[in-house]
Formats: sequence, C-alpha cells, structure tokens
Amino acid sequence: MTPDLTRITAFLAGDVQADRLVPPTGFTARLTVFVAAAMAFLTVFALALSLATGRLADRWSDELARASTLRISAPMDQREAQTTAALRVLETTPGVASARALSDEEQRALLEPWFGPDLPVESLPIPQLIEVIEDETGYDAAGLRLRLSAEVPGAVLDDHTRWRRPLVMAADRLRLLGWLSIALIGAATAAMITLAAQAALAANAQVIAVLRLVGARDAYIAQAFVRRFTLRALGGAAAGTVLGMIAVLILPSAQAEAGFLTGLGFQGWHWIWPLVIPPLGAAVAFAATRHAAQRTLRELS
Amino acid sequence: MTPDLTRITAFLAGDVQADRLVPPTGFTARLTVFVAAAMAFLTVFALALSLATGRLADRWSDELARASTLRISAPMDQREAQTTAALRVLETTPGVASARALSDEEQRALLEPWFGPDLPVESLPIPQLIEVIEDETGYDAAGLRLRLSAEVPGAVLDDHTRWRRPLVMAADRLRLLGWLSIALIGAATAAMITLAAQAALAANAQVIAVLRLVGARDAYIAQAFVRRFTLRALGGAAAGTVLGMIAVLILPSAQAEAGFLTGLGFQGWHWIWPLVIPPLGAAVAFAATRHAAQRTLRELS
Amino acid sequence: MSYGGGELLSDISLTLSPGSFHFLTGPSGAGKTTFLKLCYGALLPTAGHVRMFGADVRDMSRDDVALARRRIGVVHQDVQFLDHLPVADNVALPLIVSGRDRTDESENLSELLNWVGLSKRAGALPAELSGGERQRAALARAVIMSPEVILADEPTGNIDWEMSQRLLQLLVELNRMGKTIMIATHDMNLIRAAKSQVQARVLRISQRRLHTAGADL
Amino acid sequence: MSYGGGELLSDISLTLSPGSFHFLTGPSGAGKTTFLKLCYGALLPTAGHVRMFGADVRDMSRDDVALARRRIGVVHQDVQFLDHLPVADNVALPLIVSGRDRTDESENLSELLNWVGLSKRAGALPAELSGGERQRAALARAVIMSPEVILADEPTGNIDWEMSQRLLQLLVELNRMGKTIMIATHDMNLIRAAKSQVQARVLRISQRRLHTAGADL
Ligand SMILES: Nc1ncnc2c1ncn2[C@@H]1O[C@H](COP(=O)(O)OP(=O)(O)OP(=O)(O)O)[C@@H](O)[C@H]1O
Ligand SMILES: Nc1ncnc2c1ncn2[C@@H]1O[C@H](COP(=O)(O)OP(=O)(O)OP(=O)(O)O)[C@@H](O)[C@H]1O
Ligand SMILES: [Mg+2]
Ligand SMILES: [Mg+2]
Repeated sequence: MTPDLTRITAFLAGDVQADRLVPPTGFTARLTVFVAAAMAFLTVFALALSLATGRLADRWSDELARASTLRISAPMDQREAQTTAALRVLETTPGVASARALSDEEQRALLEPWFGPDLPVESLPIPQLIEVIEDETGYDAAGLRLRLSAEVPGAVLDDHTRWRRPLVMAADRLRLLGWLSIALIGAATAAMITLAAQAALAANAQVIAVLRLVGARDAYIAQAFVRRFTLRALGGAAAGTVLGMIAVLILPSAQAEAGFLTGLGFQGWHWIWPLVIPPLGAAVAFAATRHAAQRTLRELS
Repeated sequence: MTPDLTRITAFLAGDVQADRLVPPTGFTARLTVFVAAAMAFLTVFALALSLATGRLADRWSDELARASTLRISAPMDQREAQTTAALRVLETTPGVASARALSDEEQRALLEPWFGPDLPVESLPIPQLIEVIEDETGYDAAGLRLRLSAEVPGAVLDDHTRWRRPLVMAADRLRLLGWLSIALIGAATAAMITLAAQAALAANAQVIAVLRLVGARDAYIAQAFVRRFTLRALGGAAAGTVLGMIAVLILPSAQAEAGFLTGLGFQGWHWIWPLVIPPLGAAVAFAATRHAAQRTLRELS
Repeated sequence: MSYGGGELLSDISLTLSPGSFHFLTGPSGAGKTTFLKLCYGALLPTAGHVRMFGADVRDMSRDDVALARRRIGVVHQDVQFLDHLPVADNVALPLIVSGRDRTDESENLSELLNWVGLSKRAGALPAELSGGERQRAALARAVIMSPEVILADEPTGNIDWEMSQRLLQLLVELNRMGKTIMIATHDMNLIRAAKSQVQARVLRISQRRLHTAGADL
Repeated sequence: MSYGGGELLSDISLTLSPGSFHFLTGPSGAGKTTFLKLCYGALLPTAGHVRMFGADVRDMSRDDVALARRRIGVVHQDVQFLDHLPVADNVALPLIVSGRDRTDESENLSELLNWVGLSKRAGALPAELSGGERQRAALARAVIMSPEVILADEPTGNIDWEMSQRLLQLLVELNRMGKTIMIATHDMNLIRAAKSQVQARVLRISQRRLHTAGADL
C-alpha cells in the first residue's frame, strides 16, 4: 500500500511546472466541472429519493406482508374451544411464526372508530380474532384452510393477500424506479464526463503536439492532463454533492408530521452514500482523460 | 405568420454551401448530441415520475381529504330521531357538500372483515354512521362539534384529520419532488447544452476567424453554426425523448395489479408533455449558440 | 498605433492611389504586418484615422467591414484555412461566403490553381500542404474575387526563387489591370525583379516612421 | 517515402556525420520538410530505413523517440507554441519537459533570447509576436537544450537579412562546438554567406532524388 499511497500523493500534489503546461480553463474545462457538479447534484437527489422510497417499500412490505387474521365465528359456548383448537393448528403450521388471540380490549380498540368506546364486546356475538404472524418463508394458505375446515369449522382465514399484494408491488416499483434513476443518472454522468474530458482534450491537441515535439514523454504529457481533469471532476462532483446534500437537508421541513412517507433524505449511515459520488466522478474522469490522452498521443509520431 | 414560417423553413433547409463551412462532428459536437439525448431521456423519466406521483397525490387527497364520519351512539329508540337531527344540522353547516346515513348493508360490509357476514346489525346496539362529504372550502370541525353537542348529544364527529393529514402531506411531498426533479434536470440540461455548444464553438474559433477574414458577414457565420447546433440538439433531444418514452412504455408491465400506485407512465393527453422536450432543447441550443457565436465574432475585428 | 505599451507606428500619412504598386520593407518586428492589418480593418488605430475606400473604419459597421474585405484580397503572414475542406474549396471560399455561384467561376478557379502550381494538390487538405504550397494557396484565395486592392504579407517567405518570380508576375499582371498592390517583404531580390517590370514604390518602416526608400536598391 | 499516392523521395542514402553542416534546398513541395521529418522521427519511411543515433526508428519505442528528440533541436516550418505561456517559457519548454531545473539555465536563457533579439518580447504571448519573431523564438527553443543535432526548416523565411546573418552566425558557432546542423532553405544568399564561414555541403532535392550540389553557388 505504501508505495501506492506515495504515488497517489504525488499525483495529487502534482508538478507545478508540468501543471502550467496545460492551459487554464476554457469552455470545455468549465463544461467538465459543471457537468460533474450538476450530475453529482442530481445523483444525490436520486439517491435520496431511492433510499426514501426504499425505506417506504420496506415498511409497507414489513407491515403488510407478514400479518394475517383468523376469524372464529362460533356460538358463544364453542368459541373458547375453537379458539384453542385453532391456535393449536397454527402452532403446528410450518411458516407461522406466532399466533395470538386478540384480547377483548384489543378487539374493542379495533372497533372503536365505528362503534365508539362503549361497545359491550363481551356480551355481543362478536367473532374472536386471532393475529397470525408469518416467518420469512410464509405458510401455505390453501393447506392451512383445509386443516382448519376439518378441525375448527367456525374459522375463516383472511390472509390479506388480496389487498397486500398491490401495496407490496407498488413499494417494489417505487424502489425499482429509484434505483433505475440512479443507474440512469450515473451512466449519463459517466458518459458526459467522458465526452467533456475528451472534448477538452481535443481542444488542447496543439499543446499535446508541441509537448511531444520538444521531447516530452507520453506519460508526462498524459499525466499533466489527467491530473488536471481528474481534479476538476473531483472538485465539480464534490461541489455538486455538497449542494445536493444541503438541498436534501433543507427540503423536508415537515418531516415530523409526514411520518407516513419516511422523509426524503438520508438516515444514519446512509449519509455515507452521497460521499461516494465525488471519488466515483473523479475515477470516471481519470479513466476517460487517460484513455483520450493516450489515443491522442498514439496519433502523433 | 407566413414570413416567419418561410424564415424557419429556410433556416431548417439551410444553405448547402454554407453548411460545409462548419467542420463535421468532433468530440464537442458528439457531446452536444449526447448531452441533449441523455438529458431528454432523464427529463422524460422525471416527467413520467412527476405525473404519476401527481396522480397518486390527487387520488389520496381526493379520497381522504373530503370524507369524514359522524357516529351516533344512542339508545335504540332515540337513534332514528338523533340521526335525523344530525342530518338536519349537517345540511345547514357551511362547507358540507352532502351527508348521508349509511344503510344497514353498508354498515355490515364495513364490519365484515371483523365479524363475518352473519352479524345481526339490526338487533345490535351498533351506532349509526353518517358519511359527511366536504366541499372544497371544508367545514369548521370545532363549530360543528359545538352545534352537535347541543342538538344531538349522542353524535361523535370523527373528521379523519389525525390520519389524513400525513397522507395528504406525503402526496404533496411526492408531487413537489417530482416537479423539483424536472426543474433540476431541465436547468442542468439547459446549462449543459449551452456549455456544450459554446465548447464546440470555441473549438471552431479558427473557422470563424477565417470566414470573417475572407469577408463573410456576421449573420452568415453565426447562421452556419447556429443551424448546425440547433439541429444537433433537436436531433439528440428527439432521440432521447423517443428512447425515454419507449422505456416508460416498456417499464410498467404489472400495471393492472398494482392499481394502488397509478402506474408510472403517461395517461391520455399527458403523452403530449414529453413531445415538448425536443423543441425546448433546440430552442436552448439556438439561443446558446447564437449568443456564443456573436460573442466570438465581436472579439474579432 | 500602439499595442498597449509603447508606440509602434506614428506620424504616418499615406494614400494608396488606385493602380499603384508598393513594397513594404523593414526589419522583423518593425510593424509591417501591423500596418497591413490597419489597411484591411483588422486593427483600429489607437490614434489617427484610417480610411477604406473613402470611409473611416471607425464609422464602418461590422457588415461594412465585411463588404469592404471582399474588395481587398489579403495574403496573411500566418495563413489560416478551413482545415476540413480541400484546397480548391479553400481558395474558392471568398466566392462562397459572398454568395457567388462557384460553378460560374470554376474555370477561373482551375486556371488560378494552375498558375500557382497547385492543380495537382487541389484535392489535398491544407494540413497536407508544404509551407510554400500554403502560401501559394493563400495568394490564390486573395485574388479569386478579383479584388481592387491586394495586400500580401511575405507571400514568398517559403517559396523558391522561380516560383516567387511566377507569383510576382501574376501580381504585376493584376497591377496592369488596374489593381492596387502592396507587398510586405524582406526579399530585396524580389523588389529588384519587380522594379524592372513595373513602377513600384518601396516604403520602409524604421524608427516608427514610414520612409520612402530611394531608387538605390 | 510516399504519402499514400506516388513516391516522393526514393533512393536516398545519407549519413549525417557529427559536426557536419548541411543545407537542404529544392523547389517548393519537393520534400524538404518531409525529409527533415524523417530525420527526427515524425514520419516513418514507407520503405527503407532511418537510423537515429544508430538505432532504427522502427525499433524505437515512443519513449526512445522522445528521448532522442531531446538530443535533436528542430525549428519547424509551421512553428507552434503553447499559446498560453509567454515566449520565455516557450523557449524553455524543452528544459521543463525533460525535468531539468530551469533556474540553473536562466542565464543561458536570457543570453539566448538576447542573441535572437527577443529580450524585450520575453514576456509576450506567442500570438503577439510578429512572423519573424516567431521564427527566432523557434530557433531559440531548438538550441536551448544544447542538442547534438539541429534541424532547421526555413528558419529565415520571415526574417530580414541582418537578422538572418545573426542567426546564421549562431548556428555556425554551434557547429564549431561540434553540433551537427542541417538547414532547409531556399535562400541562396544565406547559403553563400554560410559557405564563406564554414565548410557546408549543399543537398538538393529534385526529381525525387537527393543530389549534392556542386560548389557552383
Ligand atoms: N497583438 C499584439 N500585442 C502586442 N504586441 C504585438 C501584437 N502583435 C504584434 N505585436 C508586436 O508589434 C511589433 C510589430 O509586429 P508586426 O507583426 O507588425 O511586425 P512585422 O514588421 O510584420 O515583423 P515580421 O517581419 O517579423 O513579420 C512586434 O514587436 C510584435 O511583437
Ligand atoms: N501529410 C501529407 N499527406 C499528403 N501529402 C503531403 C503531406 N505532407 C506533405 N505532403 C506533400 O508532399 C510534398 C512535399 O512536402 P514537403 O512539405 O516535404 O515540401 P517542402 O520541400 O518542405 O516544400 P516547401 O519548400 O514548400 O516547404 C508536397 O507536395 C506536399 O503537398
Ligand atoms: Mg509580419
Ligand atoms: Mg517545407
């Protein structure tokens, strides 16, 4: 590692004299910086969006996908027995993590929006509800129904599939969209930095030719350009990233209230993600400029 | 209009001889095309996202914001009378578009997930529910509660505010994000096309100088470049837009099932939106190249 | 005239009468190119007045200058071409940009290319030309519009003696047709050769002044 | 040697012995520049062999060519500079790219600039130079590394007679120090002037062959 580090330090420090050989900024140079900055900004945004939708999708999936309800509608005197029987069946069903009969208070809470707090749950012929939590593999609903119909005639399984599937799909769609945008913006960024670096290099064809004619080695010439453009891309991308992060920080002011859509932004270690952008942009610029410089040089004798 | 149209046609048709004076594509030219294409593609995507989230937000707002429930918990013999009284109060409340007592069947449907289909709603001390639909202005919930407590002692107003506000906010947030991305991508596109056009023009400084020296007029020189770059941006943006629209068309294959999140994509006349992108890109390129050409020319005597 | 720093040319008063033939000499860096640039409006004088075809250059619009340049053929010292177009198109460039139909002049063009010895290289790109070929192409481009005035800055710097003679003859012939000619050069042999054919005046720039050299060359 | 089309130079065999002084002449477009480009490895021969310092250019790596160029000073016919650096830096460019410390050579540099008459213009940008000044700067750049071989392509094309003499004297002095010199020019007066000072051989390219011109100049 140590020698590599020395090389990187030397690369970043540069050779003051060699550095002057590359002309200062023109349009193409500014273009490189701007492209790097703008695309970094957009990437931060897309990243925030992706992570936020990812979190949303996770929550939806978690909350919806793994709970279902078993309803025991039986005459009052058989309810207890059937509930126990159902719980026994559920305990032995593969894929069921836990099953639990709701208490009267919980049932009353569920019904409160409709009937108010004074509903005499105990004296009413209200069915007993059992909450079923799946494990990761999930259970076979059809098989469970079959077993229940034999042992607990009054049980009705409502596995939520009907209304949970679209939600989970929507969540997955959102997540996919987020990552797709990132991939798109990333690809566009790489392509644009590449083209901008090549355009800037093409604009400096005379500099390269002159240097080659007075006896500069290829590595020396390439280095002078590569360093310049890598630093430009790094600087641009860093500026764009910082601006993007600030924008993301400022934006979701109503975070607390809008708890449903987990706020746009980064949470915890996710803040590390955007910090990856500048080095990535610099790496793209490095590769692109190097490639372009070497091609330009190969055309010269 | 007619003379303008002639001018535009002449502009698009161009002068074959003048056209040869601008060198064929280099990196900077390809950059212009690519930037226009990539950014058009991203814009289509952001547009689709914005419109889709916009639709989602509209649905949430519509469905959630404008309905609330009034619950009449009263002894069986007073229920009818209190319901009628409550409806009378609601009818005279400003901001209430309509109010309607739910029928027994509707109440049973609401309760079915919990109690099964056999619940004897008629004979149970279940409260009567009244659905209240607001008009656009909305009603004053506190005032309504006050009036109701006087005239209908058993009425409880559940105006959903608690749980509908975060949803509406989330929806609005989504919509805002969509338009923000569009604005960002749009601004970045304009800036990049501008810079790319200027870089390409800077790379052609010698062509401009030579033309000026042999007696070409400014308008002639500018035109040769402006036409070329405008068409390039138009072509690039058109290609990007078409690709973007195809991508959007292909993507949401599970549209039917994922009804909850209205599918990503354009609906109805919204398909016109992306078609605005290429002319806009061309207009930006036109203005940018014209400006850059004129500035380059002014520096020459 | 001065470039920011000290004065370069001062107290110059000269009128090029139509049909005259002038040489402009002086040591390297004296201001020959600068003087010619003043003549075709590429520079504005820092003091004093320059008139092109009777109009003060300061009062001319950019389009006026462009139109005036069509009446002045210039051979620049650092010749520049459109590097993506072949020599023939570059020579015909003034015709193209002034909207003239090239096909009408194609005979003219090939005759001219022949005269400057570039018929065989007509299809080559400027980058493929030798130094002397570039200068000859520049002269051809300067005269293709049959301009009233021809300004040539070191038109024979990279050209061998025979070809120089040939180009001089072309210029002499154009002068006989009534064109005004001004050639900046340091080649005394060329000036001597010209003096035997036309009545040429020799101007010399030194110590920031324009002198008329005697007949002692 | 040929550029795609017909042959340009053929049946040439020449060895530049160290310390020799050559002139290269021939009509415009004969192939003088092409010949020099072969000599410093800017072109590879389409047939035959070119050796630089004993090594065949075809066997040399790109870095070998770069290193060899530090031992050869070239004045190009179409001089190119780094347009964003002042003249002094451009002249010192070979020192910079070969990693030598410029400060050690700064005295050398100012002396050289003085000799070519550019002391006053040392801070100017290349675009602000006159044609002759560019050529002089190019010569200064070619000799700053004190190379073993100096190839100059029309180094006096845009320069007045006195300055040409001065530059010639610099080259003659370098030759006396043992440097090998080859100058492509069409200026017979310059060749005559040189012959009075050193033993110069004159090579002439015509009909695709390299001839040794007699002493009849
Ligand atoms: N744009 C400029 N800015 C500053 N100085 C300039 C500029 N152009 C030319 N000069 C200086 O003005 C002086 C005269 O230049 P000019 O090109 O007119 O010389 P010249 O007589 O044509 O010389 P040559 O025979 O070498 O071509 C030179 O010293 C030159 O360096
Ligand atoms: N890259 C090239 N491709 C094709 N032809 C070329 C190329 N470079 C030069 N030539 C041709 O080769 C011939 C010799 O060119 P060269 O530059 O060697 O001539 P030269 O002797 O230096 O002439 P001058 O005195 O005019 O500079 C010319 O006819 C030129 O047009
Ligand atoms: Mg000059
Ligand atoms: Mg040559």
